Amino acid sequence: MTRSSWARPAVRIVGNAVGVLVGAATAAFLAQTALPGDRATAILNIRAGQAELRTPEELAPITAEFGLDRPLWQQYADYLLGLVRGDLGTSYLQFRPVGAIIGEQLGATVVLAITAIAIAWMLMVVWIVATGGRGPRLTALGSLVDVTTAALPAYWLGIILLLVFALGLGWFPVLGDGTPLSLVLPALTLAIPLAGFLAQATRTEFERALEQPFALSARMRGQSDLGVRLGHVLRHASLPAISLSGWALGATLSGAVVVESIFSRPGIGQVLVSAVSSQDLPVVVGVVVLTAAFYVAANLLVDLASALVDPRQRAA
Amino acid sequence: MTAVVSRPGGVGAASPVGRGPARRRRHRLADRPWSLWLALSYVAVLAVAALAPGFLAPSSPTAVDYAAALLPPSLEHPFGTDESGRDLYTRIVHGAADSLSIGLGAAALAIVCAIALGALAALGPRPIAALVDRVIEVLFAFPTLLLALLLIAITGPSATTQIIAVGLGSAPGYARMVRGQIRQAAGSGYVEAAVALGHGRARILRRHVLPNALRPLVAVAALAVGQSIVWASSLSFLGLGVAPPSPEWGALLDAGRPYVIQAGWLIVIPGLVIVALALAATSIGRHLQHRLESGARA
Amino acid sequence: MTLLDFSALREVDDDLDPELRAAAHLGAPAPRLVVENLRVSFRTPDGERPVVRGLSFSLGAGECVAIVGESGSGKSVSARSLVGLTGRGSVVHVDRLEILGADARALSSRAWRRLRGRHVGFVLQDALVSLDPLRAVGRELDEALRLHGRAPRAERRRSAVELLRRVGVPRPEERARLRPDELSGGLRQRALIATAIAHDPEIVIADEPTTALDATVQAHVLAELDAMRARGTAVILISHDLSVVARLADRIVVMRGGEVVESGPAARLLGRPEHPYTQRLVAAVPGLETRGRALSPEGAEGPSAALPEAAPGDGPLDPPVVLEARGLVKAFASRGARGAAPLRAVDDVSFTLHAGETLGIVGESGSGKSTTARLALGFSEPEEGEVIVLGAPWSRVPEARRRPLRPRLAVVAQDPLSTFDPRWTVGRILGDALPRAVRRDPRARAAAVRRLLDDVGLPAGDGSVLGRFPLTLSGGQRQRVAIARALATEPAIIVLDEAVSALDVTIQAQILDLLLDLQRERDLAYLFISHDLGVIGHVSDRVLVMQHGRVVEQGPTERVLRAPEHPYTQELVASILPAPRPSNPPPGRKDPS
Amino acid sequence: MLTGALALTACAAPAATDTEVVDGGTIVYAHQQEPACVFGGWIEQAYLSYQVLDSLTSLEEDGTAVPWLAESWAESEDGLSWTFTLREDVNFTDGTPLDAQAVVTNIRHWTEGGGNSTANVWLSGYLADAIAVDERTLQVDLVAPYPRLGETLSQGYFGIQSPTALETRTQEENCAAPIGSGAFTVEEWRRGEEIVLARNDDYSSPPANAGHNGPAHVERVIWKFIADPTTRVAALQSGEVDAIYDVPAVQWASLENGDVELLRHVTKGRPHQLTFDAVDGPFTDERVRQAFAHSLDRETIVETVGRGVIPFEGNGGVSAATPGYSEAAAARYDFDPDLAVDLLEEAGWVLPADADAGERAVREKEGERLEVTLPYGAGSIISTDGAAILQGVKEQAEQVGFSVELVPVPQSEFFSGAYSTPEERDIAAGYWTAVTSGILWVNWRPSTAERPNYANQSFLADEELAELILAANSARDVDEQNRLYEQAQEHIADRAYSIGLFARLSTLAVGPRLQGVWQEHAQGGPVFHDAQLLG
Repeated sequence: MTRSSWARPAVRIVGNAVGVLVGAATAAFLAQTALPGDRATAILNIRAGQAELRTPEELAPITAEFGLDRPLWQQYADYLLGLVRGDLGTSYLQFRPVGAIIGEQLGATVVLAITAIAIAWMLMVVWIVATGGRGPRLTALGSLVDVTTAALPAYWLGIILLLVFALGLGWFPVLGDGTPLSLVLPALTLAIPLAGFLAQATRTEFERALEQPFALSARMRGQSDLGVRLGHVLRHASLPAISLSGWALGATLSGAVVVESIFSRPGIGQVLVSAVSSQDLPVVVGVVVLTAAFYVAANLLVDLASALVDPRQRAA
Repeated sequence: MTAVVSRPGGVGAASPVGRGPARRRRHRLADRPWSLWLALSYVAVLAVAALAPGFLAPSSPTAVDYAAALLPPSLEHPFGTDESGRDLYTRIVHGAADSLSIGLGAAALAIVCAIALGALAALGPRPIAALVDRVIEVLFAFPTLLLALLLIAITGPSATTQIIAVGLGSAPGYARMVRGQIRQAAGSGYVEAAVALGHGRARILRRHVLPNALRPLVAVAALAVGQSIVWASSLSFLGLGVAPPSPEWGALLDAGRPYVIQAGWLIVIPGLVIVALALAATSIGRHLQHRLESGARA
Repeated sequence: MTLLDFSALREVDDDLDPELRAAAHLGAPAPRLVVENLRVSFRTPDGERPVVRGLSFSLGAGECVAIVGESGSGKSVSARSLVGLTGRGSVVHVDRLEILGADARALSSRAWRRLRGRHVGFVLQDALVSLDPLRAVGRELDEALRLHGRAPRAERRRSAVELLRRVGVPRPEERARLRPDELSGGLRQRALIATAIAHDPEIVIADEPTTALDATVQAHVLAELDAMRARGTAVILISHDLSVVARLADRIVVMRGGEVVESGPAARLLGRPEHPYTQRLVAAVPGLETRGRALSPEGAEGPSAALPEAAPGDGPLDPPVVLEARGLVKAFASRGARGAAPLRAVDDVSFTLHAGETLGIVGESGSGKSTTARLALGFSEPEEGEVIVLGAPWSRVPEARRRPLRPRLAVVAQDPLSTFDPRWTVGRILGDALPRAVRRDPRARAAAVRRLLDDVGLPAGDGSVLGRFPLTLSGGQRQRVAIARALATEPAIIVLDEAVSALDVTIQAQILDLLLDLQRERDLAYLFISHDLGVIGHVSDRVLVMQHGRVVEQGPTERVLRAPEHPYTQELVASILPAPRPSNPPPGRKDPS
Repeated sequence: MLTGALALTACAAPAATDTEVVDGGTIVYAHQQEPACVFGGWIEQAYLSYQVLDSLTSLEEDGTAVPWLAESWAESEDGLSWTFTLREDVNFTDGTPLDAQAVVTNIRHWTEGGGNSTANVWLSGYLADAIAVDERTLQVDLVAPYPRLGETLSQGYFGIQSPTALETRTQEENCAAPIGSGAFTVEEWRRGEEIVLARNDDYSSPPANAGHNGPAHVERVIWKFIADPTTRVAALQSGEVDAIYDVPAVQWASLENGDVELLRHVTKGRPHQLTFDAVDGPFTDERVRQAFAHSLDRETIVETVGRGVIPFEGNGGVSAATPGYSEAAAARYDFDPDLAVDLLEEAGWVLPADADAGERAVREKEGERLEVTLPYGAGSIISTDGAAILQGVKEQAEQVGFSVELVPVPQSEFFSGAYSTPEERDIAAGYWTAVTSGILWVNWRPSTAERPNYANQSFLADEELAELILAANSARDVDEQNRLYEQAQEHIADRAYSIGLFARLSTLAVGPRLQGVWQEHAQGGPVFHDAQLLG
């Protein structure tokens, strides 16, 4: 592999990444500036815990403090500049740098997302290898389970799991204290539908690959059925699921918003919901940009992974 | 550019060993006829519920009966009652209209946007196409729910917002699909054949590219409805959708949350209703898909 | 559960019971394989579907039995049933199946596994898909070696390289590290063979081992199989191609629709085929010798039969030039890491095509012949040079300017299916192809479509294909529909890009006959692209030989193929397998008594 | 009202288990809402800052103020000047000594520095000046007499911070970890998760009504934020937390017959009530307001949804726990749909001619439908129980021909001033905790163009009412004051400016591991200073 062959795609990818990020930042910023009501009032009311109009005298200091009186383009420009310097701005409510706020919560969510995806893959692979292309009945059962699990909404599954395994059986803690045990249920909540989703994509491919000549010639070499499934077919079948995993990370982030509220875990989801509901502009925009960054990073990983699994892609 | 030919009769898809894809599909349980009938009848029932709720549940969905608060499912109250003694069954029936219209609306919006964006990206003049391409990619970088949350933060929660939020939230994904479909169709052999016959661009677009590219969307639309309803209910669940006492299903879930321990049915049953709908949508969507794929065989 | 140790059985080979000898028609020293009355059927939702109805043969060491047939003849299934891999839903009955003297009917799946690869090697067609596309061939070989036998890694690596060397792969060490798609067609097919013979199996079954290969490569691969046979391996060769079979087989079994129609010693069967089907097969093989002769009985009734000597091209003295290519150059961006400079797919190609003649373009994969076709069709633009159609500029002009001329230049592709809109019925496809005027008037349209079907020998009346979707048609029918569509615009030129390559030999014969008849009737000019020298030799008046995008030789077919000048052409011609030519008059003319 | 009773028994009686009391340890406490800062004008902040900051006074169960940082205080003859004598050798946790000047700095911080808008609302209009006479003597001058100043200052909004901290530290630091002289200090704040409070080992200034002197028994309090009530209860039952705030009514019973100790405090001040927009829309007509009131069986609704835990409160002015509460005002409107109908008919709101019987019809007047909007702060000001009750209100009001649109407004929108104008809403729902009926002035001070009072949700400028309240606020004699306050409430009730729904509760559930937790009497927040863990 010569350097040039890597350089070109690398440039392209980075280009895309930057494009996506700037686009995301802009979109988020514009979205937030379109928020209803007067931000200064909101800040004051939240600090007071009262919902009422405010006199200009009351608002003046706040407006000054956050430069809300400046023209929009100026706020935007400052924002982008700050972004370049890695400064996401300062929270209206916590008087703290958004970077810090997100920073403390990021870990929890990332751990959750990664664990979820990992579990999803494990479930999916076992399930597919066990039921894939094993004749009408098993295939039927298999795909039924795929479809059903894929259709489970996170909020519902989450509550049921919580109800049964934490509140009912008490196997798992109710609160999201940092312990690994407390990670199980939230991760499962995200993983199960995801597994079903990936399985749907994989099953078709798996059954197709099972019927490919290379699988046949492996058998003709004396390879066992399991050997063929694990050694040859699975690798081919996993490709679509891999390329889906980039999207899946986004999905788990979406899910985190719900799951974190159900299992009262700290994390980006919580930050986002509370920030949206308290109109903490810098935080929301920060989260949005972060998610976009996530997406970009995830896709880089995906490209890498699928290049590993399918060497032919390196050439192309 | 190769003359290499895979002979029929050689080892390959056409080989009798193993079942051909067409036949294999029929074995998928989720795609068996009876599952389709199940799905269709369920959807039919919901349709009735949406159009004529009074027919299935005569009483008012908001009628409180404080004597009958939090009763478990029984003959009188098949799905039990909530904290104000409202009959859950009645509420679910009457919630169908809201839930379905939100789902359908969102799905429709999503598909329409998707077609517009996808077509532009695939067929539009260079600069525009490139731009739209970027836009799609950028939007796709946002998880659906996040995009929806943003929009709701702007406009405040309401049924309309929910439709718009979910619709726009899920549009980018479909847009990508449409773009791919159109590009595929545009590069297909039959389009080339039409060119070779000397047919005009517009004609080819109209008669070959768009029909073939948009055909799969029928199936996708069905799936989209299911997805949209799930997304929408997620928003209601987060308290960012239709407000209680509206019996919209997501709102029911949200309202039932505090009572989950004493009155699990308030969560379990609406959830099941939604899941079943999502399943039905998937099943129907898949059938459409296969009908389209193997339609020529029929 | 009979777990047999086959190695033990090799010794007892000598004293075989007379019965078994009887079973083996020839007094072969020791039959390694005996099959009697093999029947295979598949369970389908609508009852059992028999695919093999009673196949019997026996095979001794150093022998080669060929099973010949067209698609759906059941030859591949038969072959697979010999290693117990007929797949789910299959029912196999056999009166007697002895592999290396052991009764294989009662084998446990485990015993089958020990049998496969170790005692029976199996080679499939098209190594590009028959070897795991994601693996280096070295690893694939390693798997083969690992499966039977517990040699340590390093040793396995050595023997893998050794195997590659044995099947004639140059520089095996580095080749072992490459994936199938990184190897040339020939090399990867050899690699596939290597995986099959990793354990020196007593029996090798080769199912269409050369089908996907270029002529030159094909020759090498067959030579390899021949060598194995010489080394004493028993070879079963499955093929649709009589010329391939003629090269290797001691005995030939001809199958059709699951039945054995004829079997016997190769020389006899090919020389004096008895069954009409066999005769058809033999007669259907195109080549230089068959020029101007119908290849199929159906064709024999056509005009070509009427004037057998009328060689195409004997038209007016100087027929007008309808298509001209001047110094065409087309380059593609280099693929991936390898191939630094842009690859010149077509490099300074010039030719002229006259009305009513056939210009054959022959070359192996990647020789640029299809690119040339696309340039001629105006589907892609040349970097240099230009194409002129009927005197009008064709290259580097807006499509709008080509459009008026398009109807005069038609195309028939290798895979017609992909050129049909899947949503459309045959009727609509053809109707849509008609000139606007006709298209608009329903009655005229219907009539025209009927005529087209009739022209290409498809039933227009009852049993008509009008209402059917291309997907439901047979390969031959599809190709006829494609031709009909090409004719719809009354073209002067038809570009045929591998138009018959995907067809079974008898169907190919019919289509070729049809094409030649049409040419005579309508004075069509064909630009005929094919990798098959036989076909080219049969159809074309002049031929153009391409290699690496360049024209290495061109001239009258007879001259080029009989007295090639350029070394590459010579190699190409040399690699043609001598088509089996019956000693008695071609079939179809008289009933075999 | 079993407020303090429960609290006291809590101090005294050791929990069911006879296990040994351990010294130190960490209490895990699950609270509901997470404020932006520890100190501020929101009750959620008052709860928190109570742990960290000491106030000048503390409220006794009977509603009288007892010494805390202020050892004693005296009111001048004319009632226009108050002198507070501060406790000796009290130090803030940053070492700054507590002196009169420090308190002055704080007062300025609340009123002028925008440090606490709620504190400001209370003092504005009364506070003339605050002077440090000497080290320990603080003089507060008033514009008009305000006899309940001592009680008022016992609310968490008036916690005293270290002046050094206020002047030298950044806003962020003072927001996340204000420096007081309290029993605990903010050790760490994991946003969205929990605040860790560490014991102030030199704590020497507990209020007079504290269970013991000296530092708190426990070393740490982990103050978790868990929004979902179900999860809070579950966490308590599974022993993951030692105490939780705000037990949903539906859980109350199930907890009662466990080994969990339940504390309930009915907050004084304004109860959960409905205030009608009396300057715009149908409710400008007194009869329509009264009709609405009569159409509701508020008691039944509250009793059912509140499952007997949430007390019904008919009085729209102040809650029964508040001094100067008027029974009459509370009982003013009974459930009488027929009367409601008559009133509406009388007011000209009639059923449309085409209204078929049985069908629920909306009354009309001059072609205008009787549609009213009721926005409420869902999930913030109005709990899930509250929302359920409002749904009952809607249901019943619609029986007599109203059409009520419930609009659950998320915090963001609400706080950003949505639905805050007469045009936007017809009914406002909400509460405002206080310790005296002085809250009436906050809520009913006339709202005029030049001096708007947005806390007056009726948008009225009822001078008569204003005079009553002002008189009451300044009345020196308690009975006299209460009488005036009661008149004011009845004035409100008669005109149906506002009708009560239910009293605001602050409830605690304490697990078996923990004892000695009590609810301070100003706002019912948990007090962990006396709490002890059982080994």
